[in-house]
Amino acid sequence: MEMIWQGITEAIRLLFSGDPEVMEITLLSLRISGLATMISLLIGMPSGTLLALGKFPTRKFWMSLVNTGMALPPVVVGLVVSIFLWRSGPLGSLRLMYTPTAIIIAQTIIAAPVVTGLTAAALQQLDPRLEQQLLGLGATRWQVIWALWREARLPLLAALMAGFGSVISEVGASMMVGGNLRHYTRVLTTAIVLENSKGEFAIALALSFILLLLAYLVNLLLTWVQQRKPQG
Amino acid sequence: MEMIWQGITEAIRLLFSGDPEVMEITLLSLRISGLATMISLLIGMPSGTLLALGKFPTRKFWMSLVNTGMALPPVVVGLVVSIFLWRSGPLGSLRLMYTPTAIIIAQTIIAAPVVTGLTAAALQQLDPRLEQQLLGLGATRWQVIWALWREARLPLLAALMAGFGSVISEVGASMMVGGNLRHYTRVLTTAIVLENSKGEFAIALALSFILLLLAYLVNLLLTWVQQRKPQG
Amino acid sequence: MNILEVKGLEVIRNAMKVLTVEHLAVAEKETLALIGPNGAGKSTLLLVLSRLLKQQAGTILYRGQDVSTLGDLAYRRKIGLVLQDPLLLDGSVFDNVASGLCFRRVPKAEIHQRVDDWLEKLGIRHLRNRASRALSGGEAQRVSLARAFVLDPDLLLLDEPFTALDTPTRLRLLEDFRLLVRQSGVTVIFVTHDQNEALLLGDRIGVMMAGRLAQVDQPEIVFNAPASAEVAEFVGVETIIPARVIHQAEGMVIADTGTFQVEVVGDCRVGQDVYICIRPEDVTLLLDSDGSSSARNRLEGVIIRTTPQGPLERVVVDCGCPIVALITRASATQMKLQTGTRVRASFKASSVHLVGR
Amino acid sequence: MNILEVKGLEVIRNAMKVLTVEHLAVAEKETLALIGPNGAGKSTLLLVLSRLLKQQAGTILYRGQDVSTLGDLAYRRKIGLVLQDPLLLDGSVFDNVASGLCFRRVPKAEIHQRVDDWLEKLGIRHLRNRASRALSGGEAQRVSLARAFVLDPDLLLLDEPFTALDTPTRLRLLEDFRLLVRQSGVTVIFVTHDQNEALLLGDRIGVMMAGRLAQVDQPEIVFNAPASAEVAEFVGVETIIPARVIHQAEGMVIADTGTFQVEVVGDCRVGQDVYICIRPEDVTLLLDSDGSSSARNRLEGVIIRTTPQGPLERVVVDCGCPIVALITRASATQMKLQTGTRVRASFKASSVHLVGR
Amino acid sequence: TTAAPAATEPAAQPTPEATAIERTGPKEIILATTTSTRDSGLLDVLIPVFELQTGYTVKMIAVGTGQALKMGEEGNADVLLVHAPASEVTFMENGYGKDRYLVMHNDFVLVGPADDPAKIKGLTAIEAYKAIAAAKATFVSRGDDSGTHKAELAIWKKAGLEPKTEDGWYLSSGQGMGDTLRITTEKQGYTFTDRATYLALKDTLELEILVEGDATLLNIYHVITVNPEKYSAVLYDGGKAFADFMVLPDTQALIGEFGVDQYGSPLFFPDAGKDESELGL
Ligand SMILES: Nc1ncnc2c1ncn2[C@@H]1O[C@H](COP(=O)(O)OP(=O)(O)OP(=O)(O)O)[C@@H](O)[C@H]1O
Ligand SMILES: Nc1ncnc2c1ncn2[C@@H]1O[C@H](COP(=O)(O)OP(=O)(O)OP(=O)(O)O)[C@@H](O)[C@H]1O
Ligand SMILES: [Mg+2]
Ligand SMILES: [Mg+2]
Repeated sequence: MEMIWQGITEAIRLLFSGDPEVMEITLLSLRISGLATMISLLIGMPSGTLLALGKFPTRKFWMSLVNTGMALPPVVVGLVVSIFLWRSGPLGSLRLMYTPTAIIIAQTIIAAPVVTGLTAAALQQLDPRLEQQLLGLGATRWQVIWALWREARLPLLAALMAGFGSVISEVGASMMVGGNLRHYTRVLTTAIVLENSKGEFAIALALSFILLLLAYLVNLLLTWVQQRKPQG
Repeated sequence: MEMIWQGITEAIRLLFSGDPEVMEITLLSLRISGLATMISLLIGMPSGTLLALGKFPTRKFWMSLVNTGMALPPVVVGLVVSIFLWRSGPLGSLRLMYTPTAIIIAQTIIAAPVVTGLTAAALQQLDPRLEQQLLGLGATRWQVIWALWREARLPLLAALMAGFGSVISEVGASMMVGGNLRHYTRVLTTAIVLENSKGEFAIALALSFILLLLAYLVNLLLTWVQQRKPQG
Repeated sequence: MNILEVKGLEVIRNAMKVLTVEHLAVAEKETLALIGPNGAGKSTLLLVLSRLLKQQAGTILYRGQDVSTLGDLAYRRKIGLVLQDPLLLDGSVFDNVASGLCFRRVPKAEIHQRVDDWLEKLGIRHLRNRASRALSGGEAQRVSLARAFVLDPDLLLLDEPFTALDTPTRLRLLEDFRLLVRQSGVTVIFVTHDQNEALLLGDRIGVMMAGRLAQVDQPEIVFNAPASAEVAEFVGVETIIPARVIHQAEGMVIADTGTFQVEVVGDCRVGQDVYICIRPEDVTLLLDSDGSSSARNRLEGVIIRTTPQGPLERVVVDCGCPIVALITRASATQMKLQTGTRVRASFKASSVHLVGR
Repeated sequence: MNILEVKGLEVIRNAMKVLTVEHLAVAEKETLALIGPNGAGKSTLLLVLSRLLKQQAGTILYRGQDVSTLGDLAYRRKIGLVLQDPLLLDGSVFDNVASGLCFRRVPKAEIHQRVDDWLEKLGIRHLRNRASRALSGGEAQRVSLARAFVLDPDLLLLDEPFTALDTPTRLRLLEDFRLLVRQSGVTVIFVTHDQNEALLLGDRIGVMMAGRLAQVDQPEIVFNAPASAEVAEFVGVETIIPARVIHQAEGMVIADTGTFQVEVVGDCRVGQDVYICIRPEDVTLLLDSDGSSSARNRLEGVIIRTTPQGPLERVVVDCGCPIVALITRASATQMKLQTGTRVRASFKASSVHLVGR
Repeated sequence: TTAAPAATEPAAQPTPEATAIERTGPKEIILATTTSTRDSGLLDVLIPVFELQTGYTVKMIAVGTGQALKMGEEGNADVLLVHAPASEVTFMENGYGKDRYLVMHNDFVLVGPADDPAKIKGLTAIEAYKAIAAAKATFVSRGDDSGTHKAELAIWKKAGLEPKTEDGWYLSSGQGMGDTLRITTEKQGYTFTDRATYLALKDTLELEILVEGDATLLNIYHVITVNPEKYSAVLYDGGKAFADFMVLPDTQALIGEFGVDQYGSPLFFPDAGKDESELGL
């Protein structure tokens, strides 16, 4: 209990003292997870839209695959990505292992199915006649998709948050493919694990609070965007 | 690459030889994560419903809190649950640390916000007049909720899958509060980490495939339920 | 006894006061038709009456008891509600119609019986097992009607219940519904844009305008003696001319429009500013050559427009100011009426109505 | 030239063939009104015509070109579509009305101008910045209309466009719309359940029944000479009596119902089994004591029911079989018609129509 | 995964009743140890024997040395098996531990790529460190305050150097030995490791032993019982039983034999009863 208070105090101290290492780790986390989320959006929103609106025979199969992908364990992703990126692996020559890029790749693999699945679910929930109405108004395919995204922006933002949440909070893959190298690939979650294994629970807790704060702020930002849109 | 084939072969061998330890780990994973998901449903569906349909002033604040909770890192949950369950913690006398129960508690904390947030999003997407129509038909509060759940069963099942996915695949919390004790708290993800750190990549991969297969089967089952319902 | 009584109701939506009802009482077994322009607050009133929208002020009494003390559920179980959109639940047509009965935990056998009964009456028996998402507009509306009627409520609140139905079905249903209402003694409040429906079914008609009940009265009174020029215009009084009362004696009044004078059965103070209201179907057209008529008022004019209106012809005659007449197509053809024809428009003193301005 | 031509169309929905149109041609600047019972396939036809539902067989030609080669987008940009439900997008009323223009990348200033113009015409200018979720039913429908009209399309496809509007607005809008259509030369196909609307706006009327076009013809022909007993019944021919032709000479036919004989202007083979169709407004009622009339057919009977229908009175007379008449309220009052009154129903030989059975 | 003798399984079967008893009963002790002892598989052999002999159930929690000591400090473990002598002494001095027995040792080695760019093969540890620093060759440190990390830092200190991660060649992995070895392979650098872990993972690595056998490279394991006077919840009897078990001659013999059949040489050398000074410290 008392430890939790210590953690909060420590978190405030670290934040306000502007500890450069904590800042660095926080920014790196944000950059890596933010980028991975972006890429996942670029992959997941189109694929989710295709799954929801497309009319191809294998749709159901892909849908259940994506749903399974939503449960993709970070450690498995970490392991498989490692196997590819290790020097002995097929992509070893790219020398990506233990770099931030490797983490971004792994996190993208984790977040993309989440974004895809939730995008598809969000669009499937819309009235199917809305698509007809939009086409009837002379919208191109892209305009229809854009308008449907606008209609479903609430659950789409939830999908975005879920995607970001799944990567900012995962540790297995970042640890395995990033290597938790200080000043280079150490992100908040891996730093927490490290401090924890050092028995520095208070610092681990402090970093946890910073991580949660980060998630909360990103979240507030998105909620604010979400509330603002209807006036646009 | 070749390692991945080895992993698949090994997975098939482990599955078909009916290796008792693999069976035990798999069943334990299923039991723990299944239970955690159930409890999360029991917590998350009512709270999500309340958030979506309720009309109280602090709704938005709670909503953003829940959304943040969706990004709750398993390591943080593991750490905080540990602090509570350790002998030195306030609940130490219950001796829950390093038991399956501890994992269930931690996983529930991870999955509940996911289920809550997605339930709320699913219900908010429904036509608000549907609630009026149901009330107008003489439905009690519970009957309205039940009917709305039926209407939103697609995204609700997605929420269920996301909840199950988030716990079956997490490793940080299970490791910390379960201790990865052989025959007792060793689940698929912690076993994968262990085999990985032992350098037994093929076995780690094999366990990964089993984990994915499990997720896929649960998923198929839910999809099947989802497709079947409308006739009911 | 009044089944429903509303006092001092005020409803604010979207930061605008959209409904203000000082007083409205609906008697047991009565059918009240609500008409009024789009956005007048008719649907809002039904929502408030079914307790789906909370009023900002005022009370609703059900059989003398404040509904807020009665409890929303108990109250709602006494009413049947059809909203403006069908809003069907995902599931089969049967599921939808049965939903209200299921909520009330009616035994299964009875549900089947009652639902099938109503599906039959509404001519949608063949759609029983169809998915509700795969219905045409009119079919969906019928399901929505069956869903409310099957509940056999004390009070039916219907929001434009018959709009999407095809004409023969609507006419048949209106007839059936009228009988049913008489037989079962159910109280009905319904919104309609079809003034025929209001006339046919309504014991009284309420005219809503800009969030207020401008007039609530017997159909004949609403249609023939509207309370204001706006109501008059809304209920199809097409000739509304400003005038001043210049003479009054023995229940007879003479109003002067400046161009001509009109005799009216009524009671108005001399010098009062009024509107002369004449329904088009009360205006008869005579060719100049025609003989006499018992009507007191006769105005000469020229036809400036004729438009078909169902089996009738709508003729606008310029007699200084336009006067609109509705005559049968047969007479129009017989009299060879067309734009430019000189005619005399005649109407009885008793079919003119004056409203103050 | 035909703007639209449909050949051999077949549509299957829900594993049922819901639409079969062998041939339908719509001429440039024509207005075609579609009427028909619920579930007849009217909306389905509009959906197929706007390429929102793919047909299982058949072709649609737009100005002689197969639309499938023309490209859906290019084709859809030429049409304006109003579906049965308003289906507004989340956003303001302005956003909704502007959406089609935005899709076409019309310059912003022009969008503002055109949208405001139509908001004004439809009387919803004051709702311009209102959220589309906070509209009444009729307001939403007007937005949906504005959204299609503002596109200034070559072809308007409207599914029950005026149903949720209040009567005065609807009448005014119908009038405006008629002028607009004439002026702009837009081709219109619209679905309606209001036969007046069909009569007023339609250059031709198509009657759909059970997925087929039972008749497509000028309004007068559809209403006065329906192609079959079903169509007759649907378009409001209330007296439909089976009979057999017993005499034929000089364009005159005598049909025998068993109870009485009817003279008909027409051409039918003797011995043919037919239905006698008489529209209620073509039947005049005379009191027994009344004088002569030019009508050839006169049947004695007793009134068994009278019901008000708008400004008219619907009277059912039993002359062996029921004959329905629609007369003005004024005459009904004057003649003191009521249940049990003995009257003579009379109708011209030219207003009777025979259809084969 | 099948290293444990089948005979021991009944004692640990997680049947519901058994679980309930274990959870409340006093016969369940928590052993906090370092990942290296677990990953080598030694404890998988020893614990079943202990459980069979004493009837205690052991919950072995493999964590970093830092966390293990912390768990001891807060009474969250009953007995510790760790290898950070300096920290252990502080731990004892602060009264957190009650008994501390020398159990065994193995040794640390310096490993690196076969081509050995800094040319350290055959040097002493201190010389090797200086050579690596001079060549700015990649060196991966555990950086996690573990026993190994502390031993590595001690040698840097002796060499009079203080490398920083900012320098670029000195990496800090913040992970366990296995992962650090893997990172070292990828980076083709040098690292400081215990022999047991290195041998266990040798097949998956591209690293060779370059420096070994130095007196500074001893890795000494102690078993420590947690002082019950600080926390009443601590099961001292069980902890003591385990500590005693570890120094039993039979156990010591088992330790000495462990790994011989797989690697051809033992991974750990039993030291029970010896004085620390005998090991050359
Ligand atoms: N959900 C809503 N939120 C806020 N304002 C609304 C909402 N629905 C309707 N309004 C507004 O309330 C007023 C009354 O609406 P109401 O739906 O009661 O009209 P109505 O008489 O039923 O009209 P209609 O004949 O078009 O159905 C209108 O000005 C409308 O714009
Ligand atoms: N989405 C759908 N899926 C499958 N069948 C449908 C669907 N919508 C309508 N149908 C069926 O197709 C037939 C024609 O429907 P359609 O909507 O064209 O009728 P309509 O003539 O427009 O009727 P209404 O006057 O009630 O609007 C009906 O039998 C209807 O049940
Ligand atoms: Mg309304
Ligand atoms: Mg339709």
